[in-house]
Amino acid sequence: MSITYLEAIREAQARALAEDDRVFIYGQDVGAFGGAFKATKNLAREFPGRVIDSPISEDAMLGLAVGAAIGGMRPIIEVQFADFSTVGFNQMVNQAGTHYWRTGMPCPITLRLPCGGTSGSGPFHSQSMEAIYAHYPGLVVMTPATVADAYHMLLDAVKIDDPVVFCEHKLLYYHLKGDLGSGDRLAVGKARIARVGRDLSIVTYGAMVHEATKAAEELAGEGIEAEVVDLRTVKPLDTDCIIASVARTGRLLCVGEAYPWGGVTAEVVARVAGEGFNFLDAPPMRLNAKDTPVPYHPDLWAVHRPSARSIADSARRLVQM
Amino acid sequence: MSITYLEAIREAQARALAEDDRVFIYGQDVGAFGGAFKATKNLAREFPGRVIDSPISEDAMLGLAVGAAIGGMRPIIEVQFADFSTVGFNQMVNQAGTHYWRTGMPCPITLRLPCGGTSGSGPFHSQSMEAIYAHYPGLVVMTPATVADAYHMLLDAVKIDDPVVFCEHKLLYYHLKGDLGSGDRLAVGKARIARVGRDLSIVTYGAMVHEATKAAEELAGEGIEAEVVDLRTVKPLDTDCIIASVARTGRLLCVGEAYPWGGVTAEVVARVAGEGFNFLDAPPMRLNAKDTPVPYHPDLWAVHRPSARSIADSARRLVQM
Amino acid sequence: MAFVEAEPTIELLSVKALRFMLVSRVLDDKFASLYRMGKIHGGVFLSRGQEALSVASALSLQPGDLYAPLIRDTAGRLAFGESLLDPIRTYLGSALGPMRGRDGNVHWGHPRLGMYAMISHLGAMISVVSGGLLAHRLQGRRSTVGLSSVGDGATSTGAFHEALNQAAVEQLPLVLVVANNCYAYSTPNNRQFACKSLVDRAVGYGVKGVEFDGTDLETCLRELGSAAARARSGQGPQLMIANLLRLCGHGEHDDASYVDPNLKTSQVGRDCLEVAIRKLVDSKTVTAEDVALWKSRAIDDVERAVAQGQREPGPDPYREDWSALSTEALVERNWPQ
Amino acid sequence: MAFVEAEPTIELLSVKALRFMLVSRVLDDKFASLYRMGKIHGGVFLSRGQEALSVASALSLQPGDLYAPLIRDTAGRLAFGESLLDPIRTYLGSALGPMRGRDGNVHWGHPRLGMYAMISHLGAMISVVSGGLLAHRLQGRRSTVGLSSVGDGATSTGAFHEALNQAAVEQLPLVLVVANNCYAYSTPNNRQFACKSLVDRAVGYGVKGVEFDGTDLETCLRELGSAAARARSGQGPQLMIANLLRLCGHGEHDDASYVDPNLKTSQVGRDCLEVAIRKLVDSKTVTAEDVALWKSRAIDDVERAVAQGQREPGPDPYREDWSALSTEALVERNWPQ
Ligand SMILES: Cc1ncc(C[n+]2csc(CCOP(=O)(O)OP(=O)(O)O)c2C)c(N)n1
Ligand SMILES: Cc1ncc(C[n+]2csc(CCOP(=O)(O)OP(=O)(O)O)c2C)c(N)n1
Ligand SMILES: [Mg+2]
Ligand SMILES: [Mg+2]
Repeated sequence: MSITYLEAIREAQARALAEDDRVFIYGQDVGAFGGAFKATKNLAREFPGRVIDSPISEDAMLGLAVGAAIGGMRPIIEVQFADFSTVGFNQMVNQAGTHYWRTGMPCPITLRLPCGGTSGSGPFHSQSMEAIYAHYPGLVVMTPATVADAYHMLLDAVKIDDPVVFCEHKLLYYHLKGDLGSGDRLAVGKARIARVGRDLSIVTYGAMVHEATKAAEELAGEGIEAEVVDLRTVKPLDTDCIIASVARTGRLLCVGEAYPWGGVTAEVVARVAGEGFNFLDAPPMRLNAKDTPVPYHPDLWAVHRPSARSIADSARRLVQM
Repeated sequence: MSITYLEAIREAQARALAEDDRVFIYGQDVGAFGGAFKATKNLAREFPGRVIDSPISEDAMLGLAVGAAIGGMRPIIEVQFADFSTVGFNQMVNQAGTHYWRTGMPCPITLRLPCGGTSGSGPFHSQSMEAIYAHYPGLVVMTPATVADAYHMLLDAVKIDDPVVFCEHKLLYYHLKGDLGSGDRLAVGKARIARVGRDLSIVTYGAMVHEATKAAEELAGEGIEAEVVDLRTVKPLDTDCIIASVARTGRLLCVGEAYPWGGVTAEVVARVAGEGFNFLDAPPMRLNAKDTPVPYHPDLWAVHRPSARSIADSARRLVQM
Repeated sequence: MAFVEAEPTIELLSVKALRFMLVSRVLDDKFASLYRMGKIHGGVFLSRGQEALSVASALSLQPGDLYAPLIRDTAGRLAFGESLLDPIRTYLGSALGPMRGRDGNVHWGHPRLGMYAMISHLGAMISVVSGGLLAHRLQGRRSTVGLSSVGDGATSTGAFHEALNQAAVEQLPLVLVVANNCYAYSTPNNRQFACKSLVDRAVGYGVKGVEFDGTDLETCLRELGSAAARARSGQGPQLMIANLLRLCGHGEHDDASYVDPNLKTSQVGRDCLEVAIRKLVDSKTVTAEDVALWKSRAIDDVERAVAQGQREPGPDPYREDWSALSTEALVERNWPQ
Repeated sequence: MAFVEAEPTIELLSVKALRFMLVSRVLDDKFASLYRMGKIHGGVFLSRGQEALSVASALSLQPGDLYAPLIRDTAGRLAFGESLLDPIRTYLGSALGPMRGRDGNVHWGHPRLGMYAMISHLGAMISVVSGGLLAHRLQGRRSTVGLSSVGDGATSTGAFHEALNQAAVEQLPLVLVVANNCYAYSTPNNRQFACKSLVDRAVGYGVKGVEFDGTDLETCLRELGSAAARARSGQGPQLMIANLLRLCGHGEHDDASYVDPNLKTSQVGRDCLEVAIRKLVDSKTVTAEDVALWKSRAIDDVERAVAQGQREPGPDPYREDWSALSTEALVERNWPQ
């Protein structure tokens, strides 16, 4: 059965609520309304008292999550747009992220962040926040790219004892369809080879996995076989999988939708350069968004972020190096 | 005349206040008390009405700074410890950082952050925040390592039209002495060769410049000549200077006091790997703090952060590669 | 601020206000229709039911004052002095608009003219206005007033609290207008706060608080006029709570089916535009024909401005400088793209 | 909560409280002296003048309740049931302490026992207590009370506001105790807020508010006992404002020369410990000899505990697992070091 990425997120939450009494959902408009994106549609009705509307208080939402998690619950917090998590940031990085290390007591929170750009959303409804959270100790940062991953990784996030920042990409919400997969699932923290190739490794995550795959298909027509690595989780990073891919292809193009300074692409390239230096037949390449806020106008937005076209262009340059 | 790093910060603020009517200082306890670290000692008396105590409201402090900057002033905001800037973070990255790009009107704020670890300060009074701010567009992030830089770069920060995050390292406050230098000053955004060497480039910033220099002296006794690059400003990064150094030495060790995921060392290594690949005779190396909160106990703290010893160890390994 | 005292002046002011309200409503209708036709990038957020409050906010201000409008302040922005083209260009992403296609929908402003360009984070603009007021104070310009507009939902943010407290400590001439439209998106007041009225917050900040009917134009003009006058005369921050109802969805994608039908038929559910027209016609201040004429002019103006906006070019990504810093020497252009 | 009503019981409770206050004060003196001798890593932050409020806070709680002490709550922490060794081990960085040398000075706790380990960011613990209370509610444990302790300065944080409003909306059994000790570091109340009293904030959240004399033990016991009882019986959050004065520097590095001398000689400047002793001796509840004996026992206990703490090993960096995640499979060990 094929469902959307957003439906997968709803279904995962329904299942988590059904299977584990400790799970509850807290966030703005998540109750009867079903959430700004309808990711919690009908859940308040199906699980009375366990899907709770919050005031517009991101700091208190996450502080409450910490207390509830320490108190034996498994809160799922929905922030309406990832961009607004800046005002709840402190509770996540300084309270949730330090708790286990300081006290020995785990703090199992799932923070759901609708992330990433969509056309016409502008500077404050488009941001990718993974780099900010991943920088801090004590947090796991997931960036699912597929319907099956959205579903299973969200269930994983709720199950593991550590706080998880779950970066769901809004561009995939309605457009991406797929099934939930079956059989063997990758373990938490493992990357996935989304497409096998021999000429270069395109390492990426989230919505960019689909741009990279499109680019790879285009390149295939020109005889360039790109391997696409879907990181799935950006902290921890599956360095082994990345380096194994680079060892096969000799070339690395790392792609991210976030701002260019620091972040996932810097971390990946730094690790490959440090630990996989001898596998590199050419300088590693990065492709990020531009170093400005995310633009509103679709024409600007299309150029601000990497796209299948700019990925393919970079790949062509890389294989010629 | 030799003064401390902290005195240099005080003197720079005194001069900025004296030279430019638009400058004022706002922060907790900065007035009559002179600030938690005494960085504004006597300034309230010398500049009546222009050194203003704020309530404990980091968000409103930075919001006010934005409004004042747009209104023609040059606010200097002191946050008591960098760690607490998490709760003012949103105003800095989403308001100050986006303002020029969105509206064409610059937003000249200087945000003074007492950063970095000191013995016995623990997880919430020791953090290095440069990576978090540098990730965002629209901000300049300075990390002065010397007395002269603390002085002149703070004056630069106040003068330039863009918002600046000024990361002053607390460990240097009282212990580091020096003079204010004279004659030619490096331009904003330029790195500095703190020590010339031939065998490897140690690229670093802030308090780690001094650990790196100590390490370099130790290594010199063993015949290893390390070049030390003091980044001074981590956004923008002086890639040319870094790569020129690596071109001379063939080896890169990048050292930072912040958490290991992402951040300055990742960005530097990624750039050198990407743009200076052919200059590298060995894999680039990174040395960061460990991936836990900053520990309270001095014995833990000493191991958590890079030190002259661990830098020297890494350098030895690197030159043998 | 004589106008709030003498009867004739409030009538003139009401007429002026009404005309902005009419334009704002016509513009809203146009945006709604453009949205339905798929001609707008992203969401559309309307001001329906809030025009009286919004216009009165702006009209309480004088040249040189500061204004931080929010999501439902089309009327106020126009009354503050901006061109009809500004919202249109912003929504349409015109390169000639105040945001040059970089930012959109409700996120425009003219900071050089004292009208801030809001960011989305609720509550974040209040302290910005305080900063502007402090700047004026430090510059010796003591008669400035600053007005910041927020919704009931925004009162739950830490930013709201910090800013109001800060303004109270500094005794800044800040008028903080809360449009209590009963909902924050789908969240009703009783899930947002537990006090009887938001005006009960005033005493806790040591500021003057006033609660009033946001559906009645004259009340809005009087109350905000008085508040601005108090602020201007050194009486510190003014917390102004206006009760009304959002007569539309949160955005045009939202059918607002969650709104309590009883609210729609209660005092807060009145359409401030209809109320204003009825009152001004009843009092013979204006005639129904006047109103019809103004409305048809507004329709013409809006149509013409939209047509112009639609002809204007969007931004050209290849001519953008892609630089978030004004200091050219600090812009890094060497990231591989 | 019979004890707050019957005379004999409040006397017993006062005696119990006094003994914790004595221990806390002796411990403070010891920490001050260790600090002066350079035997403590980092800062030292004392509770002098706040012991009555702190101990009364903890004694208002029952087993299973939740407690978020703050910087000046040594007395309350002891009364909540922890060992004297805990603060000592934490300050000395003992590997056997609750924080294992990882965190220090005032940052310790026992979250498994319902006593949270504060972070430094002011105001941040309040919503954590609310989360604990919500957890209990969802688990069907409805009789829990949670108490969170803050200072006057912390009331200016967004976190304070969001948390109190949230607790009010959820009608959580939260007792929020504000120790208004007239200063936040060097900042006096008039630079922190502009309301007459912080208790004026209560109505704006729709919660019960009480202001009382934080220098009088019996008052503290009665007021906090009643507040906890109200919270437990479903009356929602309780905002408790206690007036007192910090009888020490912000930390031991601070000579507090900025403190207004008039405050020192006013009611808030009274030393709650002296007041309590005098009252209890005057009322013949205890004798001066009792007090002397308890104090000398406290000195012995503190000396013994400090001696033990000093003998204990600090953490061994080479045996640390350096892992901030509890899920071993997710810990990255491959960063070059
Ligand atoms: C800090 C923050 N959290 C969440 C949001 C998402 N959001 C945008 S508008 C809105 C509702 C605002 O309600 P209110 O303040 O009452 O204004 P209204 O829309 O009713 O005019 C929400 C939750 C936001 N913009 N900022
Ligand atoms: C968000 C935040 N900003 C700044 C600080 C630095 N700081 C630590 S204690 C303190 C003063 C606290 O005053 P108050 O809340 O009155 O408590 P008291 O020390 O008087 O007991 C300040 C400003 C902090 N801990 N957290
Ligand atoms: Mg509303
Ligand atoms: Mg205080």
